[in-house]
Amino acid sequence: MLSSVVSVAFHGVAYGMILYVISVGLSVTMGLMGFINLAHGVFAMAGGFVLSSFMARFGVPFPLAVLSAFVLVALGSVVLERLLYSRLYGAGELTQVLFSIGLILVSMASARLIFGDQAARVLLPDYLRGQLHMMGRDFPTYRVFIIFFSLGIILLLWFGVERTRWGAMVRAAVDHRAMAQSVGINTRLLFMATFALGSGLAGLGGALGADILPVQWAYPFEHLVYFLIVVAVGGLGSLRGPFIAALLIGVADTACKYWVPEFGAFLVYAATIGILLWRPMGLFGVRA
Amino acid sequence: MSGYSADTRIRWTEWLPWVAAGLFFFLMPEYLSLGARILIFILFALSLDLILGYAGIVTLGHSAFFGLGAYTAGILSARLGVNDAFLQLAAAAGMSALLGMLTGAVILRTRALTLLMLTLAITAILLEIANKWSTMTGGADGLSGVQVSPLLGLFKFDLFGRTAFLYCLIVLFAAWWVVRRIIYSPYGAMLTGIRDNAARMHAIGAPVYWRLVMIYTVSATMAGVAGALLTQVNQFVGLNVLGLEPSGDILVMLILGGVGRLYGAFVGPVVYIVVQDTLAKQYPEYWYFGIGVLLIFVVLFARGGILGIFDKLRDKWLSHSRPKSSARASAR
Amino acid sequence: MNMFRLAASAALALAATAVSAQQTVKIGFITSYSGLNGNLGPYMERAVRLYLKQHEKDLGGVKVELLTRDDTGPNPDKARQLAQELVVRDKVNLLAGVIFTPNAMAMAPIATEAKVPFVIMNAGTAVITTRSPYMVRTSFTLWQSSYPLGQWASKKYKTAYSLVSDFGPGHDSEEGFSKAFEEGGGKMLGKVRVPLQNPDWAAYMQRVKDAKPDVLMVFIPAGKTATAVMKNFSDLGLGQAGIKLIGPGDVTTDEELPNMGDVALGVLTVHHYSAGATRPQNKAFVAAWKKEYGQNETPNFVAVGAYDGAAIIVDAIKALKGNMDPDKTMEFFKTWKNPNSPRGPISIDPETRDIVQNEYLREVKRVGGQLANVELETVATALKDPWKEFQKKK
Amino acid sequence: MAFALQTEKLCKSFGALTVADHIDFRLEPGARHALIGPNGAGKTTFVNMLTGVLAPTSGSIFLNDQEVTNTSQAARVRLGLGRTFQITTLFRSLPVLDNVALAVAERTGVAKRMWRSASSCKDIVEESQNLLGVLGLADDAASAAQDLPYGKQRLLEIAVTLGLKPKVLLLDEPAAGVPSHDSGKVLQQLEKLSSDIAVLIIEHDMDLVFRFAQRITVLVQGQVLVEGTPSEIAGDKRVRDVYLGEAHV
Amino acid sequence: MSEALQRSALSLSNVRAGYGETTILEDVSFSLPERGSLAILGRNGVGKTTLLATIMGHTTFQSGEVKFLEKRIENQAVYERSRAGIGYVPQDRLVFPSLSVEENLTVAARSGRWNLERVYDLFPRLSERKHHGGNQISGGEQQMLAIGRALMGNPTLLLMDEPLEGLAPIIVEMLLKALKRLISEDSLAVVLVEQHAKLALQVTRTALVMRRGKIVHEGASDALLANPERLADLVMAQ
Repeated sequence: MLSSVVSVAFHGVAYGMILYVISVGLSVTMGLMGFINLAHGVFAMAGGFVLSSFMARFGVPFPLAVLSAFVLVALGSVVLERLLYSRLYGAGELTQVLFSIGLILVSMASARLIFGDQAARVLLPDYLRGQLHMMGRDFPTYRVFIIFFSLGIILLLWFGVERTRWGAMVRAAVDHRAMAQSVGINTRLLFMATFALGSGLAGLGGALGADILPVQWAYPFEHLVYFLIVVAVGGLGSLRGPFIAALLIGVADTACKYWVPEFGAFLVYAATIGILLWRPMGLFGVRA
Repeated sequence: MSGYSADTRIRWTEWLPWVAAGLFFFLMPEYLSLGARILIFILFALSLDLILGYAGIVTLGHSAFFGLGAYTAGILSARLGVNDAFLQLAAAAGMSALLGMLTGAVILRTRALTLLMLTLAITAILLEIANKWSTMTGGADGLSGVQVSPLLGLFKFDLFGRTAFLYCLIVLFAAWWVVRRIIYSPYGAMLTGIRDNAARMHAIGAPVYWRLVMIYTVSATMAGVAGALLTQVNQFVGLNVLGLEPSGDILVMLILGGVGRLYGAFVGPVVYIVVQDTLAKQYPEYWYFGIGVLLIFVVLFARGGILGIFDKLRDKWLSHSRPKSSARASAR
Repeated sequence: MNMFRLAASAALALAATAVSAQQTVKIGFITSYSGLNGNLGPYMERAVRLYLKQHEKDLGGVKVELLTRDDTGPNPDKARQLAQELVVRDKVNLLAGVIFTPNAMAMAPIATEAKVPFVIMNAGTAVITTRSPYMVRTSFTLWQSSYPLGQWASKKYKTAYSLVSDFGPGHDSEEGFSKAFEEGGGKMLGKVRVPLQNPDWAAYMQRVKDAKPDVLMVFIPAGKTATAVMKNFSDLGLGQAGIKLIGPGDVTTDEELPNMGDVALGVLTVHHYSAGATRPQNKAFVAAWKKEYGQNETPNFVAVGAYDGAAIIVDAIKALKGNMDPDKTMEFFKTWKNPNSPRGPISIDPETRDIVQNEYLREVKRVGGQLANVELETVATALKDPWKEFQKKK
Repeated sequence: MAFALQTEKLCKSFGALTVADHIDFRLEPGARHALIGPNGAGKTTFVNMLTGVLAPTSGSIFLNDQEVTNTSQAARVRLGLGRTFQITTLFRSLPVLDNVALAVAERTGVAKRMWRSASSCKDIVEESQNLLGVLGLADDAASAAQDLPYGKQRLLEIAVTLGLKPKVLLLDEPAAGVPSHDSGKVLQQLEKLSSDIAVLIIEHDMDLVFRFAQRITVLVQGQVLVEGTPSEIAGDKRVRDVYLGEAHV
Repeated sequence: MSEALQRSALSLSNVRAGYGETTILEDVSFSLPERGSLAILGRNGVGKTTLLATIMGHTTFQSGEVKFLEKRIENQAVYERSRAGIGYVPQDRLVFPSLSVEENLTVAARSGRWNLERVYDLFPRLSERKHHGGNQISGGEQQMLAIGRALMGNPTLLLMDEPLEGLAPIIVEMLLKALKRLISEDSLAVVLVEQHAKLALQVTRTALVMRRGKIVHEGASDALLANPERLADLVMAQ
């Protein structure tokens, strides 16, 4: 029993980490720019495809391919931000919801046209395959890697936001946008950079997670609900909230599957409703 | 326009949809099953317009009521042997109303993303139930064996969909009449007041929350009826009536037509379904590309939807033909 | 070339007017191009088109028109509406296609009411063909692969665990396998049903691993989920823990094998078709496929179901000379046999209108640098759908 | 001794910050009373407590001798307390007539009716039109509220509240943001208000206050500094000091 | 005099501005020399805050001209104006609550004479509180922080909107001293919006009185201070 708890916690955390790396950008987009971006999964999908095509077609080694996923998706998102998103800042939530649904549809069709029907193929390097033996249980190496790597990224991100001037500028802009401009912060540029970072992280998460959440053209729609739950339950404009929420969902989902598979995803949704009724702004939200 | 300043007489243009439906029935008899499908989605969109367009509630979970209605009618027939069309409709309406009232009372205290997520989670839960409770619902295989007795003992649901089409048309007409009454009523005016400025509505002493729960219930009822119609026409219910996808689809249809203008709910589904049908024949693998582009276009350039474009064109034409009035407007 | 074509068509036109009005058989072809498993639709269509192209000349001047429609995934009301339109508006002689069980079930009443023969080319829940006397199936049932799988497994292993997708075919597979396995003296340690849309498999795999069965039977719809299952099976070290992965062939579909990588090596499955089968008819089929659609393309079991579906239709057209009276067509279908299908000899059971075929035990091996399902032995010959056989006995 | 509106020892603090400090305030029936004070004196907080937007920390509020300290905003409206907003709070996209009619319908209980057409509710429409007439807005009945010039929007703001037939009317800076040439018009309309209504006006425009009010209360730092007639207030040195910034009470 | 020959730090001519379609400022013109100091007086709601917000770029500019150091800026973005050298201390302070006191200062820093050390020297209280959150300090400290934050941008023009509002007398004294020091010691032009007219007049050289979005008086501060009757008439009512 105890050892199965360890396994459930382990897999739940690995899953939660991926969810967090993908969703944290969404929390920032919605918290900072007030944009309800249902199309966030598109960036994660793009990351997965970049990883797989770079590795498969150009023989790029895994670490470099992961990095490319981050960089290319971040750059691509800037183009989208300038061309489309920026026109809808401050528009109503309905408008943003519909726009992002449109974007999902277009990108799903495009992904299918370019990459076909099969899931992005990810061949892990040998050093990330196999098992690690600890405490009498086996832990898949790749998931251990995911946990530590994501943790590294997350700490880096938190350090960036909490301890650097750039982070202070972002927080200032979230607090009082107009005042931030009054002290000389170019919020437009800042938003663009932050949007790119958030999207890049989604790309990174999509690439890293491609082995767990297979990346295929229907990806942005399939996982949308989970990304949204992470952000809504965690709370907008917060970094820690979605982290807790992602871990909660990862562990709860894994635990339900392990012990009560007949309930399916029922409990996760019920918990979401419960939490949101208890704290409508999410666990750590600063705004609704 | 609704409210106290409105002329509530039915304008000749308002008969156009019904004339069109009649012509459709006689001129395109081979398309009647597509027609019935469109009529059902018009009803569904109309129910959404009531809360989205008139009361300003954005939801990603309207399929909860549509699906509950669909399954209620289906289970009634396939499991309990109740094949009377009107009994099925009434039961679906009742169940959806109940769900609408209960969930409405819980979620309408929240706003924005939270509200969006709650509506989404509720329909997701229903989807899970429908999936898991397969002895009742047939699970992922769907519920087959649904039957509908001939209407009034006379009209059998035929292969050409004649009965189905007319039946849907009559139900839609009744619903349209009800919705039209509501939006031109003091209650409807009050709803537009809430959408426009909820704070002021509180200040003039309106119990805003209860009023919203009420209209949410009405809307849920109509969505449930639409779902039941779908079951009756198809003699089948599948899981696709629940969850995010149908909620998103109906939202898209309504927006395409135009929100909060009653007839947007008529135009949107027609355009969406016809475009989808046509594109899907041409490019079955990529048809949603076209829908996506259309959606982005509407959001960026035509916020009022298709009817909004018509309005703008009409205004433009009017201001050209009457230069004086526009001069006055700009002078102000 | 152009001149030739022109002349040919002119001659044809002349011939048509000379003999009689040229006959056209319209087939309403409904499959999934978008939505869940929208990747399977194109396999189906390509197979039908390939067969029609190969046998155009045998049709004796009868033209076959394929009206393709997208049912957008498991979307029964859409499928039903399309079927109705095809019947009423386009006046098709036959309905065909269908990936998903609910879609086939929703279309059944139309076939019955309109008396339109309906060739099911994929959907594999056993019960489907009982829903309309105008249905015939050229694909498979899950019982057909899972039952012999259970029989075979019960001889080699003592304990088993089953993991299936939570929908009709999954339930069939679970029941078929465990019935045979338990009849053969094996013990089921657990059965788990997984939602169709499921993100992370680790928890289920861990559950299986902790139960320590000899063998894990998996059924999930073909496609990317199968890859995910394989990966998780390997990631969690179930193989090293001594658990053998088996299943109906959907776990190692031919088109997904390259995606799975080495983790799939050694997986044992029972199925009616493998692209890697060495029978000459199959080699010819695969070669024709690659010639038509590109060297990197491989047909799969969906393709072969549709290919044989096209065969039964073409044979019926030939037999009835394009005069597709529904009842006569069904009579023809019921007695149809094809000893030379790419999957071996097949026929239709006149009683149930369901396919009768062989089932092969296969293992994933590396063939010429690529993974392939290699047939090891024939575990069942001319097998009827076991579920229907059991129903009869009741 | 029925007062239209009365507060007793009304206090409100946010944490350590006290914004209302034992305010005793009385509004006579039919009074024309003004509440003035420098920014941050606590006027808005006071009004918010009167209308029920904020709950007081301690003390009580009476409306026509009935205690309403803990009644909801909507219930106070039904008891006859109407207010206008400092920042125009109209149904911007709706016709001017409907802005008023919504309030009238809410008061008369018609608003929850679903089954008859709004425009055939003759009594509601007529009453609304009359009100618009009283405030000089009759010609604008069909325009959208947002298309009115700002001065008229302020009048409409008042008209909406009058639609509730309040016995007590709180006017929160009715002339705020009105261009100078229009503020006279607002005053003219205010002077025409029925004498049944007790009016409390919160206003910075001293022109308006001194011409309109019969009594003035000066609020400073959450406390009542002084109350009196306009001439008393005008001559009060403490008031002058507060406004010119010497005194810190 | 010599001031007339000096470059103007800020000049407005015929400015019309407001929010959306609403006009609040009508035909506002004035000019402030470099190193000058200007008090803007008037009751609440006459447009003083709107005037500062318009200079900073937060309102809807309708017509006219705004020049900063002889360059037109009315079409520049807010952050560009800030970077060009306009510092802003808004009425409600708008300290960033999720930033620490020190971060509030550094986030706005641009190189120049003002740095952390000098700001802490001006407001020693801030130095004691530097690790507190922006929302964990008292109102007076928030005001100091808002001023310090504006100074960290090393402005040539400082716009201050009621910096003495709602503060305890002892803090007001302290701030007044700091204001005097800023105005006299530094080569900084200051616009001070203030309800407490006399306090404002004490520290500035010139003064404007506004009523209903217009300027109704312009003159030397000490003259107005010396004539309380005139001041009362102008500021209160007539």
